[in-house]
Amino acid sequence: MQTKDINENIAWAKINEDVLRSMENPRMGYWVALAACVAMIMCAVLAEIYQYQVGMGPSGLNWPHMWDLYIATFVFWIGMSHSGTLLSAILHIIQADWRKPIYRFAEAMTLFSLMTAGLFPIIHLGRVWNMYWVLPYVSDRGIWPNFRSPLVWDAFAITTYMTSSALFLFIGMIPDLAICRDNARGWRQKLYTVLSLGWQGDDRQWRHFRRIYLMMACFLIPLAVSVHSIVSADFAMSIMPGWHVTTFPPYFVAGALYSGCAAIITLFILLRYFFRFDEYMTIPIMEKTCKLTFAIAMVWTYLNLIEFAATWYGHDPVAKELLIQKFIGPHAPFFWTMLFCGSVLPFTLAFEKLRRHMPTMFVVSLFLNLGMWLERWMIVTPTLSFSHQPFAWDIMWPSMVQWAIVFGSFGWFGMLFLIFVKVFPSVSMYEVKEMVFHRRHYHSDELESKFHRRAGDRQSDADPSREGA
Amino acid sequence: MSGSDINRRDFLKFMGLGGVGAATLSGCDMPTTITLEEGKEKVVAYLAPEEYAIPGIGVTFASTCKQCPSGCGVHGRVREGRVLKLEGNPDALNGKGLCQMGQASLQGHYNPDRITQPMARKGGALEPVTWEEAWKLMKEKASGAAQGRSAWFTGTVSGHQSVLLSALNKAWGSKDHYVYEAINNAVGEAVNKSVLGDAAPAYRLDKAKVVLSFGADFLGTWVSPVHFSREYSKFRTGDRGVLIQVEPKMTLTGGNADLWVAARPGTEGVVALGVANVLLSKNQVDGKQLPQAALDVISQYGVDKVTEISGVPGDTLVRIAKYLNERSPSLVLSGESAHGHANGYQNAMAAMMLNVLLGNVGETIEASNSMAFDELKAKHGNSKAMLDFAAAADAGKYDVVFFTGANPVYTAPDHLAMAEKVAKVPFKVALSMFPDETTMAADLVLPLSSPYEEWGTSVSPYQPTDAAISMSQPLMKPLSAETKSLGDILLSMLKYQGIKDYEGFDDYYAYLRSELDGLPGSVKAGKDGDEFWSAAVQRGVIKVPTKAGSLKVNLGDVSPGGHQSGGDYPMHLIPSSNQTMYDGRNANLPWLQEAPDQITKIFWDSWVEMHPKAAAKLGVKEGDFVRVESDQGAVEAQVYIYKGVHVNAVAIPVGRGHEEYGRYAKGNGVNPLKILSSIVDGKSGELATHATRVRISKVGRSEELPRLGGSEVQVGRRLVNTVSADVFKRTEGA
Amino acid sequence: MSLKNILENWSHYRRAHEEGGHHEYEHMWGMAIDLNKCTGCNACSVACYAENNLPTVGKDRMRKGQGLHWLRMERYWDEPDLGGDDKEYQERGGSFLPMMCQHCNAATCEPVCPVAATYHTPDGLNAQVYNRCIGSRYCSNNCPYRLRYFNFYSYYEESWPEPLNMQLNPDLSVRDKGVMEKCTFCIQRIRTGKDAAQREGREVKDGDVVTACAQTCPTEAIVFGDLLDKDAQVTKLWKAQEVELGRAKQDKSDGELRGYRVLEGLNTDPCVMYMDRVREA
Amino acid sequence: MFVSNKFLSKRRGKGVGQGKVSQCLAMFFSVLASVFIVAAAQAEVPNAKPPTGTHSGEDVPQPIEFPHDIHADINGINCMYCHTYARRSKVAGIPPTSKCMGCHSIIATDKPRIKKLTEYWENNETILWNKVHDVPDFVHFTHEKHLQRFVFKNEGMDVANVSEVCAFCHGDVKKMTVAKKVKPLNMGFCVRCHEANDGPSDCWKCHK
Repeated sequence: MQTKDINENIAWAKINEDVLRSMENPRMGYWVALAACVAMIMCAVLAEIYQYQVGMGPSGLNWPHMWDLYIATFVFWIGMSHSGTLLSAILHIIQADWRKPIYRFAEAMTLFSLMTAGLFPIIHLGRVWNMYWVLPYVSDRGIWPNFRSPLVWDAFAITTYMTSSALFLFIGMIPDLAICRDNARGWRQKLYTVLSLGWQGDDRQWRHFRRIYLMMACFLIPLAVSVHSIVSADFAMSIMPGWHVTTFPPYFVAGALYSGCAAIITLFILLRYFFRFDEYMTIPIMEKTCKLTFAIAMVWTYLNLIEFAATWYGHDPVAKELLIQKFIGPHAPFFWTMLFCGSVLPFTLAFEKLRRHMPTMFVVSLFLNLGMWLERWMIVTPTLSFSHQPFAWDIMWPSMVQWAIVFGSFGWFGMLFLIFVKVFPSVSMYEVKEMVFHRRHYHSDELESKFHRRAGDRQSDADPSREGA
Repeated sequence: MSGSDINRRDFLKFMGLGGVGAATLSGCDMPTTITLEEGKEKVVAYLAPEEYAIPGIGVTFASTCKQCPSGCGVHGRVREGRVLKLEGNPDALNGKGLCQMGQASLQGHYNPDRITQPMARKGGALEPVTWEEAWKLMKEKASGAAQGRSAWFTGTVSGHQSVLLSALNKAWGSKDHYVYEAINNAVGEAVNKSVLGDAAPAYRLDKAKVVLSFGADFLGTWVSPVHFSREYSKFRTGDRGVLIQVEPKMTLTGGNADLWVAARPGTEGVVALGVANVLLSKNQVDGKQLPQAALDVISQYGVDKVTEISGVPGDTLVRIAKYLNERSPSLVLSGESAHGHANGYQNAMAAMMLNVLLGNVGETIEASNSMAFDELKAKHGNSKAMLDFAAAADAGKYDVVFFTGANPVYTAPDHLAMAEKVAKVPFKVALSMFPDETTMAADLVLPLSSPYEEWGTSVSPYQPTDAAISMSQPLMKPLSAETKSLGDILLSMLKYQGIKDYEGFDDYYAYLRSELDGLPGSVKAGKDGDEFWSAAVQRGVIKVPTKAGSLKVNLGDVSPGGHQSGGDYPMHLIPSSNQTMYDGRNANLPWLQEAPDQITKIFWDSWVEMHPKAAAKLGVKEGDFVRVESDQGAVEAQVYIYKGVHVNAVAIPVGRGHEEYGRYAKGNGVNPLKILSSIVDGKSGELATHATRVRISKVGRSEELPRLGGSEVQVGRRLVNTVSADVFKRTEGA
Repeated sequence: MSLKNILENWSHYRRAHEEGGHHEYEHMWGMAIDLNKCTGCNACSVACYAENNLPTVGKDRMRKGQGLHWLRMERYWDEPDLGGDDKEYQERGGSFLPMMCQHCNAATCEPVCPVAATYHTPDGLNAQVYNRCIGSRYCSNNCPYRLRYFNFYSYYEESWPEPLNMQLNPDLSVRDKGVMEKCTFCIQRIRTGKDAAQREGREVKDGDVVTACAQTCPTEAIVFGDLLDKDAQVTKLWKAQEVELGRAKQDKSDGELRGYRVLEGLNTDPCVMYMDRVREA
Repeated sequence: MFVSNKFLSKRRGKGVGQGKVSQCLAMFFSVLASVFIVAAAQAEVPNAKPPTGTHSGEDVPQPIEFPHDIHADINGINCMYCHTYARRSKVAGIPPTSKCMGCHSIIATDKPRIKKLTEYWENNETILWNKVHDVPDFVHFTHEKHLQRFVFKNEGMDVANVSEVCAFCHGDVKKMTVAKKVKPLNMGFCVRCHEANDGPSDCWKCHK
């Protein structure tokens, strides 16, 4: 059984070779996947063109369902963007070095899910062509956006978060880009030359690099938390039952981390399998990720229960009615599926056997994310269906146009990610080297021995390598 | 970057600067040229405008609404030569306020499906012709008709149109003028006439403290809804009156009742007798007002028997009697759903008996003030006219028939085979605004101008307190130059017939002016011709002196008539009329198609109302299609389930299911009138619209009901709270 | 061009905006609706269609919930009568509730609009500026009364085939797809009334401005006017019912008064007062 | 780095940074003020500051090439003599043909343009002018209010000079033959004038 996060005897040249190999020579499967993603995007593009020309009608939105899948999926993608930052920044600060082989693709995921999420508020606008009115800019009319509106906060929060995440990803990649530059020819060489910003790996550069990277990490953590809190303000600031909930900011952040971790598990397994990154994306790292996910899932479940209890024992009959409608109303199948996927299914992560079984984890992680997507839908839509005015109660199911655009968003994300893994190193070479170096020379033995001791493995005391040292 | 760079098509405004054409008539200009491309809008210079015609500022002109027979006065807001909005005319009899039909009549005026030129049948199809050709045809076919072989088939007519029509019939030697209204109060009028000696006495809702209504939907379609709504407002304020509605299907009035009682269709008379029985048996009132024959009949209808026949619980009867006894004066009305039976006359008579018993005659039922000018009075429509016409047409009595303001081919039941009978008339002329079913069956179609494009006078059929002639004036220039007013066409026909009296008039306008000039000085109040005319046009009404009438009481037989069992057809069919579609004439107005029915909130389609118990028995839920089958045919529509319809009845609204009548009406819903059985009221000969028995079966299809609104109840939220009348009287009572 | 304007007229953009915070209202347009008189006849709704260029959307779209009806006549059945088998029929008829924009003084729709297309006017109206609207629909989501309607399609050509379009009121725009709209208390009539008063050199008096719904109501159940005008009928009605603006919960001396505002507990402070339906016990 | 160090050291050392800033601000505002003064001085109408900004006008073809210069400049006819609705309605209005004929049944009847006009009049035909000044459909603009503010209720304003007020938005029509659009008439243009003259800033005053 593999117990070490990484093989400390791995040769540095092999690391370079393995990672660079993954960026080369896309196989047939890659092109098929890319084509599939583009096809998905085309579905969405066609749907959007239709919706743009005709109006919002074809989306099936109605009075009183002014929002539906677009906003739910927007929140979903925003949520997914959170784990990249979590893994990267928080674990960086607390010096959990097992993040190193997997943070790169997680950060890329952050950026791309933000790029996907950002599309939805735009798509859902009735008059897309005027979307820039949300931004404050000087015009001769002397009018400004409404700074009291959470949607405007969203615009700021998301753009800030996207810029910072992109910078963080890029800065962390500079030493790797230099490695790529040194090994590349043709257009790749030109690209990496520009992008690596003259990285030579000298002391001064490393010193600055460390400092800025740490600063960015410190900056990103509160930013990430605030972004999803602000997104939750879209709902929490409103007066509607089921939206006007005090626990929404932490609830949204927990949900965000949750779906992000689940997505990391999915992509982890895919990359490990297709790029044969078995030596870097090891089972122990997987296990750690799973444990983290489980912890977050429990927090999320707890916050859910709090919300139900607060509503049930609260004084708001309207909110209570809505909760009952969620439990037994027309949305109930989706609601219970969400609770099952979000709160019951994660218990599979508690079992070591299952955690170490990649196909199981792959399927589980997909269902966790399905649960999280349903959660967002169940936040947005039932509230609109059963609000204060009973005359405006209605049930509405999204039309094909909405589904196509949601579907296409996955294609868009997939396409960006596919391009990323072939253009940029999806495992951080220099940091894996650091990790190996650290494990080899500093505390890996201690950690290992502690681990084994804790696990009750008496053999560790008689570890020959320890004696040899 | 500029925010004002929004596409022109985003926001269309018709920045009309003036209208085309000389403003010679009051407010009559051609509409502003409307173009949508920026920079291509035209600004129009008037030739010589009236002083009041300021571009950008609306002017108000008075006219009369013709959307239903009541004929309310309206004010039309005119801007840049277009009439934009109608309001109630405060000077007119029905006063400020207008119902939704009146509001939407504007869409009739601007309807895209209006007939814009004469049409004649050539080789089976109607084809556009010129007016010259149309007149030529008239000369050939119509004028050649032998004495007495022509007839007019119209809706309610009044005023000088009626005068001209009579003159024309006289010239042609024909007495046959059928005045038909599908929604009428003819049975009630017959009873009023026989008992009180006055067909349309004044019902004083404002004076009554209890109103017991047997199916009279006076807020919706009965007689004069706007008038009664205003009275209702007074009835409900101060010492608030009680409204009790007895009917098999909840009408708008029923929806506002304090006590809504579902009686088995056709047993309204029995309920009335039962109430009288309770009143008399408990000696709450003495029966000396009633003849002995009536008392004998009443004594036979004890509470138990009435409950057995009508299904109205005994305690409800006692409760009704209690209200009637404790509060006076009261008023008992009967309407459509009580009248439309083989024993409809008896039902109405029983209701009238209650009025007599409670001493309402003279209190809340007053003699109407008879108008001085008999020839101008409205000719009330009824459905017997249609039955008579069908028989006469079938017998080949006519060579020429003129149709206007009525659509018998649509409203006649299938058993009458009206289309075939109309087809038997060699030459049918339709004077019509719209391509309705009757118009499309005609041989010659003459396009009429809308009520807001023409001069005219009319007199409301129901004039409770005052009498007045309502003025119509054009609110704008005709949309189509080819349309003519009915008055003009009648005048031309008279002139053609060589009637000397009419040769001096260029047009109907000239005729009207001279006629009004000729009114006696008492009416003109000392004003000379022009002054009087402009005052009349300005106010929209001419108040005329009245002769005070008087009422007698001569109660007839009040025995309620038999009740046939349904046999194979266990359910009663209620073809309910409501204010949206009325008798079907409003089906071409999109505003009213989209306006939800007041009770069920369903729009754009027909539906079948069923009681939950009946629905459960049949195994249908809301939105399922059911087949409603009578001995005359079947219709299919979706089910709406609620507790406002009798368990043994289904209600289908009248007015949809047109085969013609323009884009909005065509192919939209079903027409329940088509499957009515051939039953007539025994005494008055009126078509018994509510007497049909049907059976219901599932179709197996289901669809979401086109219905506005989600929850039918407030789910405990205080949106509409209800307080008791006692509280209301304590705090706000007079 | 606009950039040029900005540069040329930079000084104007440096100007501070008018002071925020409390300001005196010129008018406070409000309504009183007596549900004792209202018969639910729907004339107000059709009058609103006629006055405000509301499109008819057809059966399918209306059924989907994509219609626009600024003034909708709600109908509720009495609660104990439904569900329970205690009574066989709706013995007390229906409850009718005409709902138009309540013009809340603490409107929930206003703060959430990202582009400030909806705001409060000095007349106490809750305004919707159509050409500023970008169609985020947040306002409608945050309206507890659900009184804001969205143009899901471009209705112009379908709803007003010639010559129906000649009926369109030139005093307000015809809204195109992607724009939120709602009852304006007939702003065009308010404008006209105020202009006329100014032309005559006097203050606006009660009766100068009447909304389309109030004018057509056959039972005069709807009363419209200026709540700041002490002599206005609407003010008297509010006073008689002891309903006041700026109070979430009406503190009435007499518990039997009928006046209330819908969903008062949400503290939206609407300008429309309703008076309870009355039925014999 | 360099700049900020210097700045910091100065502020710390002598404490005059604030003085410099206030000097800068004072200068900035004096420039602003002079812009205002210059702008204000350009206005000839008392108590009113016209909006600036121009728009290169294109010729608009009209059924009759109406010479504004002859009427308004040479003959000195007041704008409101013909555009008579301006003071009591939203729209200024094109004069009715009857008004033209009031003079031109006698004056200059031999000119080709007048002959054309007479032809229209005699045929009872209305003249369809092409719109020159137009605001978008969602804008509520009323001439009446603007004339009240700048002409009739403006102290020191002589009604005879109304053309100066008209020129705010319509340009110097006196110098034109057929009217051209020379001002942008967009929202920025309107807002500038409203700000300068304390016009209403409520959106619903102008948007409908």
